[in-house]
Amino acid sequence: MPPVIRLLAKRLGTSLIVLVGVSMLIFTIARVIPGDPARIALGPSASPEQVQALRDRLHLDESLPVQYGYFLRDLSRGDLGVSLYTNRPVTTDIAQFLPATLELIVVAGLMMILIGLPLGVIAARYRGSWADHAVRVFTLLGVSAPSFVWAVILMLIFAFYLPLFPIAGRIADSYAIPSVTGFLMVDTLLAGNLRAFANAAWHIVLPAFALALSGIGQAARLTRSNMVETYDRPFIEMAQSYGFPERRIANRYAFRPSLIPSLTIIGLDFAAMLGNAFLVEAVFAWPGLSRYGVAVILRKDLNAIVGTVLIISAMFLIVNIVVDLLIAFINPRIRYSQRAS
Amino acid sequence: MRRSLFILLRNPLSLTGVILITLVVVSAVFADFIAPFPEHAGAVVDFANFNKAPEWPYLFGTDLVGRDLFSRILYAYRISLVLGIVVLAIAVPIGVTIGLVAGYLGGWTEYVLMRITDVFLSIPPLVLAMSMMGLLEPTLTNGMLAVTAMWWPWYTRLVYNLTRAEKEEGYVLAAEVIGASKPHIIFREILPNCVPSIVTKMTLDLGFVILIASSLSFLGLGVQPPTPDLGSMVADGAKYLPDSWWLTVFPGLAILVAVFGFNLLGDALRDILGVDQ
Amino acid sequence: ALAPAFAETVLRLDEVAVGELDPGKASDYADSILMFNIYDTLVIPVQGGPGYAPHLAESWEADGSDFVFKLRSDVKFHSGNPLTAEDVVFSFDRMKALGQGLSYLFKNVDAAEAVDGQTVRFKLSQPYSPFIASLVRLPIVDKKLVMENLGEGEGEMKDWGQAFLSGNAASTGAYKVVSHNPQEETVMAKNPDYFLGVPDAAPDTVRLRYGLEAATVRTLIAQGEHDISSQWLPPEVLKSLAADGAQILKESGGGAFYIKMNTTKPPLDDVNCRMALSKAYDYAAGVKMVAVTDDVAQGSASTGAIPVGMFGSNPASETLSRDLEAAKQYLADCKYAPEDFNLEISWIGEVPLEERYALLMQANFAELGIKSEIKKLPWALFTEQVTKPENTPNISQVFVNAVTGDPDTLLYAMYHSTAAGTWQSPEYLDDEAVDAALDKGRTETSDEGREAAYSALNDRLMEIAPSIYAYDRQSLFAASNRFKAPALSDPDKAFGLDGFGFTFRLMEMTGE
Amino acid sequence: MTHLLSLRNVSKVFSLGTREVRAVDDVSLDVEEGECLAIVGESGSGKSTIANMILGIYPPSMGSISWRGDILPERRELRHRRAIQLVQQNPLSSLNPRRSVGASLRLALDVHGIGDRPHRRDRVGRLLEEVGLPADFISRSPAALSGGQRQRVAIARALACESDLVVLDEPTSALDVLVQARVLKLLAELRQKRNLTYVFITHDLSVVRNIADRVAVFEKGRLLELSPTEIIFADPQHPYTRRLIGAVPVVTGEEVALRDRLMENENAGA
Amino acid sequence: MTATTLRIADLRLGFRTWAGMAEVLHGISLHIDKGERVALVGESGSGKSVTARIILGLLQQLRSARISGTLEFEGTDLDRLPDAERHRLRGTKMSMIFQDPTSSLNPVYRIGTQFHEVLKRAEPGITEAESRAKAVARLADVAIPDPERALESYSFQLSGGMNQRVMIAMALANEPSLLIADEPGTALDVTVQAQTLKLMRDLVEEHHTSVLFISHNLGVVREFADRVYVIYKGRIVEQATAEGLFADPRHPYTRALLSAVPRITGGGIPEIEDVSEDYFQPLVVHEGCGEPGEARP
Ligand SMILES: Nc1ncnc2c1ncn2[C@@H]1O[C@H](COP(=O)(O)OP(=O)(O)OP(=O)(O)O)[C@@H](O)[C@H]1O
Ligand SMILES: Nc1ncnc2c1ncn2[C@@H]1O[C@H](COP(=O)(O)OP(=O)(O)OP(=O)(O)O)[C@@H](O)[C@H]1O
Ligand SMILES: [Mg+2]
Ligand SMILES: [Mg+2]
Repeated sequence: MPPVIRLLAKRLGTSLIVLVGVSMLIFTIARVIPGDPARIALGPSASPEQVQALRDRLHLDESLPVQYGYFLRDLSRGDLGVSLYTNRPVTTDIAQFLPATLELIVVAGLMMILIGLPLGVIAARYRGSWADHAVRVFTLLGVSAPSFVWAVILMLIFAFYLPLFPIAGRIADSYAIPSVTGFLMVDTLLAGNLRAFANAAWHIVLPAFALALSGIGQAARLTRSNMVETYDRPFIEMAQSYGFPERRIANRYAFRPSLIPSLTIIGLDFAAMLGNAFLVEAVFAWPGLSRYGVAVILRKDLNAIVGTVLIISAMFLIVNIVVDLLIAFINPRIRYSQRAS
Repeated sequence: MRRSLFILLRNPLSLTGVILITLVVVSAVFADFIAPFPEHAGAVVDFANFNKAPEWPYLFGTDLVGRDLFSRILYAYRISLVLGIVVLAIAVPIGVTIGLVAGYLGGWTEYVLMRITDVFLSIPPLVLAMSMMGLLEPTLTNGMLAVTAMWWPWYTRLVYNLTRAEKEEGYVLAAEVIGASKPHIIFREILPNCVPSIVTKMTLDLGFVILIASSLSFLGLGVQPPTPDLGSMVADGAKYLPDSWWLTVFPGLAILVAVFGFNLLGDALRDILGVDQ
Repeated sequence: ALAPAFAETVLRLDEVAVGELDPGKASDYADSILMFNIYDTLVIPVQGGPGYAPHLAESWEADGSDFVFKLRSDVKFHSGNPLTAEDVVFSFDRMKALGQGLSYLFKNVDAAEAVDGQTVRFKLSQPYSPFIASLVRLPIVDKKLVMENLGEGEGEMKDWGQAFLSGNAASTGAYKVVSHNPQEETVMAKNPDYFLGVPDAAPDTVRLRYGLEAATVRTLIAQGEHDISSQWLPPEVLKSLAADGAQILKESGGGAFYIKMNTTKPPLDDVNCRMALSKAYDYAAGVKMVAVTDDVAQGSASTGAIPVGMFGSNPASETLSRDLEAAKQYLADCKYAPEDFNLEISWIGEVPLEERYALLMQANFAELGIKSEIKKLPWALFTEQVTKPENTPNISQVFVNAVTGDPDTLLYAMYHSTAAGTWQSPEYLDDEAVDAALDKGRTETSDEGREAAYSALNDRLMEIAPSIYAYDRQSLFAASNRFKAPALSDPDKAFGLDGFGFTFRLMEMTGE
Repeated sequence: MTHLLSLRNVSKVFSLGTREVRAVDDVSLDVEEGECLAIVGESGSGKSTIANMILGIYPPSMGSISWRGDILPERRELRHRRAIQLVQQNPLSSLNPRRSVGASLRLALDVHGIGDRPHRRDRVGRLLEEVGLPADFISRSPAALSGGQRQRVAIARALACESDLVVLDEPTSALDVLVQARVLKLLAELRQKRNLTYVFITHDLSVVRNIADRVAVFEKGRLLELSPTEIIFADPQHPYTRRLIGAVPVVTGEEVALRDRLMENENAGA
Repeated sequence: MTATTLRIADLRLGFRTWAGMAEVLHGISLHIDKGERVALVGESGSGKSVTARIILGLLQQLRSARISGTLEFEGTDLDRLPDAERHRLRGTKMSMIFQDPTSSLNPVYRIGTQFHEVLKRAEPGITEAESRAKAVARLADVAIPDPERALESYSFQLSGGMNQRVMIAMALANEPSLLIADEPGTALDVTVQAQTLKLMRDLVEEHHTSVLFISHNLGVVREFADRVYVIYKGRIVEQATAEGLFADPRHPYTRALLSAVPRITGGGIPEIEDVSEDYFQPLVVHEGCGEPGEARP
């Protein structure tokens, strides 16, 4: 499928340009944040010589473009520098904290798709009915409170008052699961420990749902409005005039073309989760990237800030490319067209 | 006008939205008269009445230094609304102009402007705002700046897409044929046709700005005490769950009510203005 | 599975993020807990009394300003390497070279040298009476192991093993590190070969978790999923837990809550202004804010600059109290008028309790007609800002305690003019009388002499009011009833050093 | 003698990614002052592309366009913009839905500084009357007009510039027959009255028969034949032209006869 | 006597809108005999498409629509039929062709898939292979050169003319007794339109399918239909055989309509009013063209 390959190549190229832009922006921001990173890192008792030594090591006294040059040089070797906060390579830190965050986001993303899309389909099919209104209220509520408010409310109800779910952590202490992928739900399965898997799944339900709620709302609302629009297209009237079953029309004929515009936004929502995960993780003591992210920003840990933002943005761009490919897969017009729009 | 009323009244949810927003706006504007303890919006400590569950005269209970939560929530609405309006007042003109120019002119201008927009879009909003807040002192003004910085690209994107569609419309061709100037075509011909979508998005966004501002203050980057702020109230109160539940639940509900109301209103506006998508 | 009687016992506790495992960098409470259990020091505080007892050192002798220590010969590191004088010298050199954490305690020590395999000599540049006490902050590192694991860096010692020691221990302690994640938790297990032996009743495994939310801890303890809270729980949460039947553990390690005034910037460069503020502050309300029950609180009324029980402190009965009239008089003598004030009251974002004190002050000072604004600062930024007097807020709040248990480590770093510009000394105090008293305190060797020196210091500090002495601090911990910790519940078994009560080998697991 | 407008070897190539589309292929034709030249052809034959080049929306890829003997530059001067006007196919989109009829008409006056300010409003009113609409339509929004009325407004806008040449791109194909008839009538009258020149683009040959002086037949971007209307319909040279005429749905017997005659020729020719 | 495939009597339709009730059909009656091709002509908005949608039962689902009148299909009153029965008629006994063939085919499914779906309406158990064979035959009927390839394609990969043929093949695939064609092919070029109309005409003749042919183009109607109803603003104003109508238009509206069509033979553009009081004159029925069961003039 050459058009798809071309699309992929073009998107990768654009993403790379954007990523360079992101790195410049965040690099600059990180460096103009007030405060001397070396002083913060070394603490109050370090001598001025020690602070200066660290500044030299970080090239802090060079001009910004020169610093950026050093950064690029290191980056080309896959080196994001050492975190001043944990004294470990930023890549190591991110590799350690990212899987937990990703696991949370993936589960939330699945919830968003598996709950949000069907709700949207139902609302569109029965538009104007009580089911439509009910879905609307539910989805609007979902998007009307930040995920941390939902996190707190869900926690209060389902962990404090009705202790149905655990209130913190990824898995009970009693399970020792060797870390292979960092994704606990995968690692437990790799270890063949089904009870541990169930336990991990049980831990992830509340945080993921809190994180997913606004995405569910967005996805459902979008699917509904796109589908309502699709319902006005001639091919739906044609399907109806041929008496295709309503359910089939909803689930296939109207849904699939509607999914195409929805997917782009769902991709963006997915990306928004990367940010919101920061808040949910804080509430559920989820050992992900968030605490690290907040801590490094507060401590002006240059390398870690740039590294974290860069990784998150790269993931965002990857998600968007995946979404584009998915759209290309669903939309034959892109798959077969000679021009990549 | 009659049509608008018909659409509003036909849908009980839209009506609910109008009512909720009216309530929120009224409480924000008339907080001085409605709040039972207006002075509690500031630095007041009353250790005789601290951490009290809801009871008369403290409708929503009191916080840890004895201030009436209900009064503070009313004043917090005021801040949230001002913040939302100011952020949009700055972000929308910037985003809209860039979107219009990129969409209409095309070519290199479009490529450069849209890639810059992509850069801002591909940093998750919260992360971007956090970095910005790290850069600036955590004051209300800077909070607004940070939120603005993350907000404009969304308008650019919206208006850019609209413009590209509008550009194909016959009236743009007609204006070009007549010889109208580019600024005229962009701002007088195309822009008015984007206004309904922009206004609708603004209504929805007023809610979201409140959300984002709350999220920022949840992370400790927003409005500073003693100024009441819904997000920080939720964040600070969360430490005292489940015992002092009112500290979190009422500010949380307050956010919910306002944003829910703006969403309903935005939906209604979308119907009335006939905006698609 | 094993029968319950033989089941492994686990103790779970939490602290604020982040746990620092490197002995050269460890400084805060969480780090102290790690150090006191994983590493050993030459001396340790005496349980249930003042003074220091031999530990890795069998004995020592003072020789003018030199100290010579004889090491025990039966101590082995976790690696199996025997403890030698070389290790002690290495640990000291490393601490000095890194210059971080608590290394400032050893400013007056010029060098350490191995006299022979089991003898170490410390050379001090001047007489320094708190030196022995400082040694509880010099964890002894396994030199051989570290040298085998040097990371990248310049010079002979490369990175001094920083990369290695940030995730691993090279130590002799009663507990070994099983896993360490500075954000999440450190898991420790009993060291069966500990040179003093570890009692069976002590927990087999200890999980120290970092950065749990107060609400989480509160529920985990209630649900039997957690054992000891951090000392940073807000009083309301402690109250709820106590009401649920949790035991409340306490530790008073000679610390206090200080409200510090920047003496270099107007208007607080005028002593009368400072006096006015310290008279206007509502001490009673401040103490009430941290009350958990009628007789247990996170603090007790302060009597002056030095916490009750230390050299130079005033009697417990002479508590400070608010005097608005006096405050007004001082204000009248102040060269600035109230309307010139716009005080920046900062509080540390990580310690939400301080927000309430900021509000209390704002309200208190407003009664004098003084305007103020509240500013939240993250800890890292605060420590950086105080390095320059012009960036330092007018008012900052800090909890300070004597890191070695000696008043010198509490007061010198706060008030000596040479120590200005750290988080402990945002006053930038420069007062000859204070400096003299502090210097005397650390060179005097007799208890009487020190008492006199610090008493004078206390009086002078009350006179020039660089700080508001808000309350004497007492750390409270809510805990499950699955264990006993005599060092944290029985005053006769307590240590005079903050954090030492968390010596796990002295705890007893009692089952559910 | 100079032509009003002439196209010399004009081509237009669009590039779509890697592919190129030759929308107009080496076309030369002249438009004489006062005539109505029809351009017919099937969808995609390049009719609108020609129109857009005449209007200066985009320049030709090759060849040149001249106005009264002068070659038109890529960036048109205002006077050229004023001289050549356009009426589009879709009356729904050719008027800005967010501006009143009056505002749309005034734009032309304002841009070209026609008439002094205070009198422009009256001028707009007169224009409306000229196209058979009441003057109080000035404040109406396009949404409140029928298709035929909108098309009249679009015509009025073209007239506002007092231009010499009006390009009409399928001006009636979206209208009902009755409305179409009236609009065509109006166009014919205006041409008379104002001595306008039309380039009339359409695919409807029965309209062409009744309004055009000359007809240019296009296929796939190429000009197949260009003859006076009478001749085209009496004796189309090109089989494609015959096919076009043969496909026109007709309503009277005479028409059927004409069609059948042409089709016979076609079959004979083949 | 020939059987009547469809009979509509006194059909009325109104929509509830924000401005109150909007009456769209004011009691129209029409019928189509078996194998007959009947045209409904009128200007835009006169109510042609809504009539078609009511026949298929599509408008009935709309809550804002108010419908009254009688609908009889092959002798049964459709309103008495249970919903499921009525639904079963669609795509089997009745089918429809739309104006714009390309946008009437689903852009994300292959033609073959959609064809299969259509065939399943009549024969629910039909396998992929069977339906494929059948579809190929049907597409061959409408002169599609490479039916196999067409089935593998998406609608946007085929030309408008091809799509139109596919639509015709689909519409006739289940041998319906009634085909409704709503302005078929007006979105296409004249030459293509002429070809497909001829093709369609041949096919329905062969299958004796009744056709309701909706158009605003009198020329097309003349070539296709046996009988014509002229509709003006929701009222039938004239009904006649095609020949009769074009030879002798009697209603003022019909006359205006006819004279407004530009002639390919020339003759200029006549002076015509778009709206006139005369257009509201009562129904004119040509001899022998009355509704069954009504007194014929
Ligand atoms: N801006 C453009 N970019 C790319 N291709 C174009 C562009 N404009 C026109 N084309 C192509 O040029 C060819 C001629 O188009 P044009 O619009 O001139 O046809 P037309 O004769 O006006 O057709 P219609 O009767 O459908 O309006 C078509 O193949 C079209 O796809
Ligand atoms: N769902 C609806 N709600 C309200 N009014 C409607 C609806 N559908 C159709 N109408 C109105 O009914 C009238 C008849 O519409 P219909 O689509 O039948 O016209 P038509 O004769 O097919 O016209 P055209 O030739 O433009 O297709 C129009 O005035 C239209 O506005
Ligand atoms: Mg065209
Ligand atoms: Mg229709």
